[in-house]
Amino acid sequence: MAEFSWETRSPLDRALVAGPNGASGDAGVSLTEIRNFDLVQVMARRGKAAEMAEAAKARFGVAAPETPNAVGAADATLIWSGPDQFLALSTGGKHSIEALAPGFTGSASLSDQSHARVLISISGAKARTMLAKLSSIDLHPDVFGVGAAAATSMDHTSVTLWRGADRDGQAVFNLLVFATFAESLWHTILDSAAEYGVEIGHPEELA
Amino acid sequence: MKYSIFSLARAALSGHKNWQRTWRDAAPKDRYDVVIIGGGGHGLATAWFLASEFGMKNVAVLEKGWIGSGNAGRNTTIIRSNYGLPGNTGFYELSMKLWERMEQDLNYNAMVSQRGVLNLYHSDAQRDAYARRGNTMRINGIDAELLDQPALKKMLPFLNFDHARFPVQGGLLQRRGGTARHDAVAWGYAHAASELGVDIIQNCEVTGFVRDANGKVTGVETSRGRIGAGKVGMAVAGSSSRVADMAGLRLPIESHVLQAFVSEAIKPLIPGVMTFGAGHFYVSQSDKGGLVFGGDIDGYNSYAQRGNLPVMEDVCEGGMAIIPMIGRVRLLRQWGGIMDMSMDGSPIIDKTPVDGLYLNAGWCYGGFKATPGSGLVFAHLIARDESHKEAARFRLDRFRTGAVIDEKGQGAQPNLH
Amino acid sequence: MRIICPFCGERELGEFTYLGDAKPVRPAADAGEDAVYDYVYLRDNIAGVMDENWYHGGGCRAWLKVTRNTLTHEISGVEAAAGAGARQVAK
Amino acid sequence: MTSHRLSSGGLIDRSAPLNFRFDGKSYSGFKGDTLASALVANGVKLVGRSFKYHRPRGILTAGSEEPNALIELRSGARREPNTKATTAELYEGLEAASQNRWPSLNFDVMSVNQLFAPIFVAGFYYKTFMWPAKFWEAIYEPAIRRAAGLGRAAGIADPDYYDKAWAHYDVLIAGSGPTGLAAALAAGRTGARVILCEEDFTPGGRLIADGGTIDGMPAAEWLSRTLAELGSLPDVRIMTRTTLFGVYDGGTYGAIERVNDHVPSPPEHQVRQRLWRIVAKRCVVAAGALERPIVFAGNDAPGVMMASAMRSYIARYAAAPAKRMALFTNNEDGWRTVETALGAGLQVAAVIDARAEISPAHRSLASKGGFPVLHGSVSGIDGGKNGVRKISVSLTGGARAEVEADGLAVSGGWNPTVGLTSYHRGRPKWRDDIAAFVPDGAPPGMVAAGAANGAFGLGACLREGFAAGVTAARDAGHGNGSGSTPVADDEAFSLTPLWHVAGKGKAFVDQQHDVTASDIELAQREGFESVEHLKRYTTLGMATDQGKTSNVAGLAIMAAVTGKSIPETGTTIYRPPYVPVAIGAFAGHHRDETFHATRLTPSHHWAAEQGAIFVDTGLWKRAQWYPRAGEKDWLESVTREVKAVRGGVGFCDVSTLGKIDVHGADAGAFLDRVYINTFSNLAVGKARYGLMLREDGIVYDDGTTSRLAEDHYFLTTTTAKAGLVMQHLEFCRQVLFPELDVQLTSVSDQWAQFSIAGPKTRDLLKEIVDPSEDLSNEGFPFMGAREVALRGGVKARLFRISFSGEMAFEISVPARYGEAMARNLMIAGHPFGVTPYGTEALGVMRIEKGHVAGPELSGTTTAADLGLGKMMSTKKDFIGRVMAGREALIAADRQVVVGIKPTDKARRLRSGAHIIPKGQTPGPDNDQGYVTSVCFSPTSDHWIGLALVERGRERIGEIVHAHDPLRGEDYDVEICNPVFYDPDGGRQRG
Repeated sequence: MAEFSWETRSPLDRALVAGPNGASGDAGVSLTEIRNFDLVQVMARRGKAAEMAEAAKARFGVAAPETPNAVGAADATLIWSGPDQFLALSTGGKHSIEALAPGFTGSASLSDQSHARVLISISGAKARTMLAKLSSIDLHPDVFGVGAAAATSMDHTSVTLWRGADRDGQAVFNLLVFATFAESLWHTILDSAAEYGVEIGHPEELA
Repeated sequence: MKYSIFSLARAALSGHKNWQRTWRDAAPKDRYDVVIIGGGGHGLATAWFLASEFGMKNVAVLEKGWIGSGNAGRNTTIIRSNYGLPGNTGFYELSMKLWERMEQDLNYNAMVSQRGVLNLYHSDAQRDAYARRGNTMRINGIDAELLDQPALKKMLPFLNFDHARFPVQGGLLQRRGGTARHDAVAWGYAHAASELGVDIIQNCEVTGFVRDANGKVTGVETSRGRIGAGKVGMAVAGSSSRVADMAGLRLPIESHVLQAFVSEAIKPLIPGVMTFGAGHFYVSQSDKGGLVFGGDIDGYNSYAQRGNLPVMEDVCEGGMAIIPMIGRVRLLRQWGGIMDMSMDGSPIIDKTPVDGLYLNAGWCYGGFKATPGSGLVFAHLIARDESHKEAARFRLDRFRTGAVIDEKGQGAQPNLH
Repeated sequence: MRIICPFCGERELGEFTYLGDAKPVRPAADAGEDAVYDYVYLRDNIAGVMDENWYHGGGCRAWLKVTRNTLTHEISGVEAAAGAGARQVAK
Repeated sequence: MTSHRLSSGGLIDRSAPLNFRFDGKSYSGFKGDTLASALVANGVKLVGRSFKYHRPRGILTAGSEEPNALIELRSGARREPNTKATTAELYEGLEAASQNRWPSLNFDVMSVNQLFAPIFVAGFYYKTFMWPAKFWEAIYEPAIRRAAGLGRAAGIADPDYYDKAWAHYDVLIAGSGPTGLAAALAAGRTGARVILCEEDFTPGGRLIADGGTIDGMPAAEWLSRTLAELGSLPDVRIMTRTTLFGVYDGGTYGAIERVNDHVPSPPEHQVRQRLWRIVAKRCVVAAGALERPIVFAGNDAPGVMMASAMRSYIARYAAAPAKRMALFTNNEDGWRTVETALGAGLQVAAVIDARAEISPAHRSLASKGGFPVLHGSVSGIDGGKNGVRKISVSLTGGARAEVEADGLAVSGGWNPTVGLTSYHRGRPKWRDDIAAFVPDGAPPGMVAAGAANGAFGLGACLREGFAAGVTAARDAGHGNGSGSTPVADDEAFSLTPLWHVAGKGKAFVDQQHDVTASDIELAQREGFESVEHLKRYTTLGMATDQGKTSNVAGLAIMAAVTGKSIPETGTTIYRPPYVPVAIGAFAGHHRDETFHATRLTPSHHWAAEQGAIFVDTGLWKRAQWYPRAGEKDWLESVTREVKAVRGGVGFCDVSTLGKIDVHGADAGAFLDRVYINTFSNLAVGKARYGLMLREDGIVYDDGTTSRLAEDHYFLTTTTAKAGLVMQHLEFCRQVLFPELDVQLTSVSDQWAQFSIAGPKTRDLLKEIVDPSEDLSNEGFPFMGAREVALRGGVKARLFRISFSGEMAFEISVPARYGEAMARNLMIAGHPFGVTPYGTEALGVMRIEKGHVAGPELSGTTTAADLGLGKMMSTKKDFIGRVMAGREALIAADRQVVVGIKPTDKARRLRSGAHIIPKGQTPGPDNDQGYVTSVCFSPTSDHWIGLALVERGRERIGEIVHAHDPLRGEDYDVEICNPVFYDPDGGRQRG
């Protein structure tokens, strides 16, 4: 019997090289990848938006976002992804598609996206300036506050972007990128950030 | 007045005081045998062919603004006959042959320049599609060559061979293709048609059709009064739907905006016409030195005659990707024209359901290269009441029967043609 | 051009894809060839205010009905397609 | 100190000298200089040659409207042709060369063209060069092309990088002169988000050179205070070296920032230029006005300069364009140059004023300065390439006079910059009081203020700017700010319009394109009276300066010849960009390998390790084949891969297929409407091949769809159409059939999918799938589809479908297991000789099996053409059903898919060859089809192909001719059944 391993590999496995990148000096942009998460697309069935909302509330203890926002629950983040639909981001299998399915029977369709996306965290004093090269939406703090989310595009590639809790007084932007585009977009981000100096962190587990 | 180096030299002696108008400034008569609506290249060419080939000289061309103010004066000046489908292939070659003698026919130098048109390919599938098209051309007696990468490196060493996202594998070349001075085409036909007695009437907008009891069109209402006509031909690409609407017709056409761009004039850099299909970019260099380039249509219905920024960026991205030496060349001007986008990407030259009204429309962005051919076949249709054999497939009812001519295979979605 | 997506807010043109006139309605199954020909091929090609189908593919993937002036590009209204969200739609 | 540098004054940094070279000669200037000001300071007058006549030209202006002082900046790959010396900032080591001359600027052979000037009038080329026809491409055109153009592009790939960015503001202001600064103050103080773009490297606009008093303080002090205040406002941003070049729909503006053009080359990690797309609720155009020339004979001589430019050189750059200047003006404002020159200690030879009256103040200035005021016009210039020496003047009343001077300042009045406000086809309107066009019909949200709006006085500029700023901020949703309008006096402005002084010799309207007043008269004579005809016939205003100094004069002259008024004559359409912008900037980082994004399959890096050759398929990189040592070409590798599959087992990453989860109670009903065949009756656990049409009845896409649960289907699309099919299905779901309960989710990236094919597939799978799973023909029959567990616990989806015609499965695992899956397949398959195969082998096997793919699904073929007509259900409606029945789509003579094989088995086939009946001469009338796909079939041991051939299915067995003139090949092929391999399908079912 052959022995084989089912080691998972992130799409950024080769591309992400921890350490400084671009201009020297204080890094204006900090980048890293967040790994190991469950991500489930939850879409209301026709005429069942209210039922889906109830099911979400029952499951996560918070109302699912009805507008472009990311809502933090005790052990998951619910990110708006379109009309009457959201992404449930969690870790440890607690809200995997299998775990969620029973609660949403009849009210929503679930589709596993855990492997379909890569999650990139972007912060630093120049994060917003750098993102202005990639994103056509207005990320001014008055407009895109903590918890704001957007289904949008960067470099002609669909992404989900939301602003997490600030860290060290700096905004933190979370970016879900389609897995097969991830390496390409990663390099584009690095190119855009190079002039500000980049600190690439070792991949982190989703907390 | 005959144009030549001798007449020019003679004129110089008198300080060029003796030149006549290039075309007569005609006032509308009460009635013409044929009225052509639209003083663009196609309308003027139609009038000239009516007069020169079919002996119909009691003809007027009505132009709402100044002649050549539509797409004739707003295109990237490319001429070619590298089409792959029956209907198009023969027609565009007819047109190409007319280009090749136009200047002598018209006694007007429209700077027809056969410097070659090259379509690049980047994959085996594209090569196969070009092979099919090139063979169609050869079978129709049209020149075509399939070049491989070494041949291209020799011909266009400045292409991005080393760092290309989509490496260039080769190209389909039509050496007889090239460019012409777009405005001069309109002026040349106007000049020659006027010499044969055609009235060219500017600032004369058609506002309605005059119909008799049987519904037959017998004239047009215009901003300069009613003008009677034995037959009326429409050559108003960009406005076809609006004019047809006055006759109660709905057409399989949408109006879209296509942008074009020209750079500052520089010394000769790019020899012929080159198209980069993988990047929505094509370019040539004008005699004056500007790089003339363009890409896809903006993608939405529009009569606004202005382009958007994303498409402009897209075109320049394509340009930089394939010719990285143009990075520091500056874009000087951008403009947008209204395209008559038909439902299969091919033109319509046919009688309409309205007696006495003839239609020449749906040129998408192929109208300029078609100018002389369109003039001849439309004149043929109007004069003889039957299609020229090279335009027999440009029927209006082909969408109803399914006999469409869809070079790009995109179906009834005009913004994808 | 910028379109206010009823779900996402104002977004730039690059996030959207155009389909065309939103007025023609897909004929019923028994409507016959002429009706379908008209639906598929003939266009009013309005020079002026027109309802159009746009797809927010670079965003929330909703199909939108955008009311836009083809002479000026002015957008005077945007609404979501009937089936964009989960609301019940009568047949 | 250089010969024409003033000993004091100016905004140059005398502590920072800079060395530069022009035409190989060394000079020096200072930080703060432009190349033009440094050349002026060095007494250089001749800087270029004109387009057509190669006439010597000097510096006319001090800004981006410059028509003459165009140079090639930098060298090698960074050479920038047609660069305006007037805007090029000086840096240490700058190299510039004059252009359009040979062998040298001083002695230009092509200036012989001036001898032919009587012939080279506007449009002369339309009248000649027609005989003999062949001479055009061979002789005339190459000569014309060589002579035309101005500078030389580098001809080498641009070594610098560019990027693009977005900015979002409440108020965008173009121009940082008094108007723009007042607007910024007003808007900024309300808390609005304000961005101000300034083309120059120093903010201030005309304040810098012209000074004045604002709020009781010198303009320079007001300027620095204002900049300090604006700098303290957190949401106000001032961008210098940034030109607003265009306005696009929906309040989107284009601006170009010259980030590093003022240094020899960009520092590491930095771009040369950045393209900004600024989204702004309101825009205030405070771009000022441009002084306009007066057309007179010899007006293009080096040393003739716009009066305001001369002021700029003297006051801002401390450089004297002339030591003894004369002024030719028709207005009050021109006199400021005299004041500035006198103030700098320069001499004034005379003022030629076309007006009947001048003010007492100026009269006393003249007597104080000791120079005469001549009422009349300049009618000629005596001077050559080294500049003005003597000026001929026609005095009012007919007498003549001469003035000796080494420079002539000219002021014909001011033209507001109406470009930005006119880009949406707004037509500027004429104002008689200033004899100029002012903006009208500006795009929504945009307003012009100050000189750009025809208000030329300093006080008026401040008032209009401040008011525009207040209004813009309010319209953008902000309340009132603090502070009041800055106050300044309005200078007197009187003007007597004067466009053209009749005289002997060439009088230039468009100096760059060598368009003269007589060219305009000629154009009119020949009927080119419309301004657009005039422009196109003479090329007036089409040069790199975009006619900024020539357009209005040109149409004024046309108006005079036609007897119409200037507004009746009208303007041409204004077209962006406002200044020429590098193509590289529009491209940003989208060049070379990063031109488009790249998609990688889950097993990409593993395949790369194996030495796979990759092919671009859309954005994807796919493994095309896996060469092994010793294999001489791709064909050998591909043949090996095919044989390995057919004889044993192989696998291929097919993750690029589009994959869509279709959920909902009505999922089956939905699929019935989008596919020609029926899916609502598909059993759970089964897969079915489906074909979609467009509404016009033509085949759109195909793929297999499996039913994983009662309300859950898993749909696959072709790689090429994945995104488009998703869009199409969403359209069907949201727009066409909104009553159905269906949800769609792309899971293309969620699943790594592999095709495992060959007679030993089951053996291999048994090694990898949990032993509890029944993979037998009964337990997992052909077209079965279900979830299975793999050894080690990973869950997978297994589909018994075959593209190759072999016993085959497709297996999907969550994508992060994709690479492990490839490795495990190699381990598990090792005993069976497992072989990874690429897209080429995949293609070979599908052709052998007669499966259609991209080349056959060309967007023009019907289901029946592809031999799939029977799949069309007659029991339901579906997209494309009705139009598919049109007469031309069901005609008997349509080209349909058949197989072909060469009669000479050694013959190689090629796609794109045409099918001609045997024995006939190829021509349009017997061109009966073409070869769509070919391959060398290892199974048949010869080349085979698929073709679309007229009535092909009736002609099986017929020998026809494959005609391929493009590649010089002609040979016979036999039409055959397209299924070359295992026609009964026993292998895939076994």
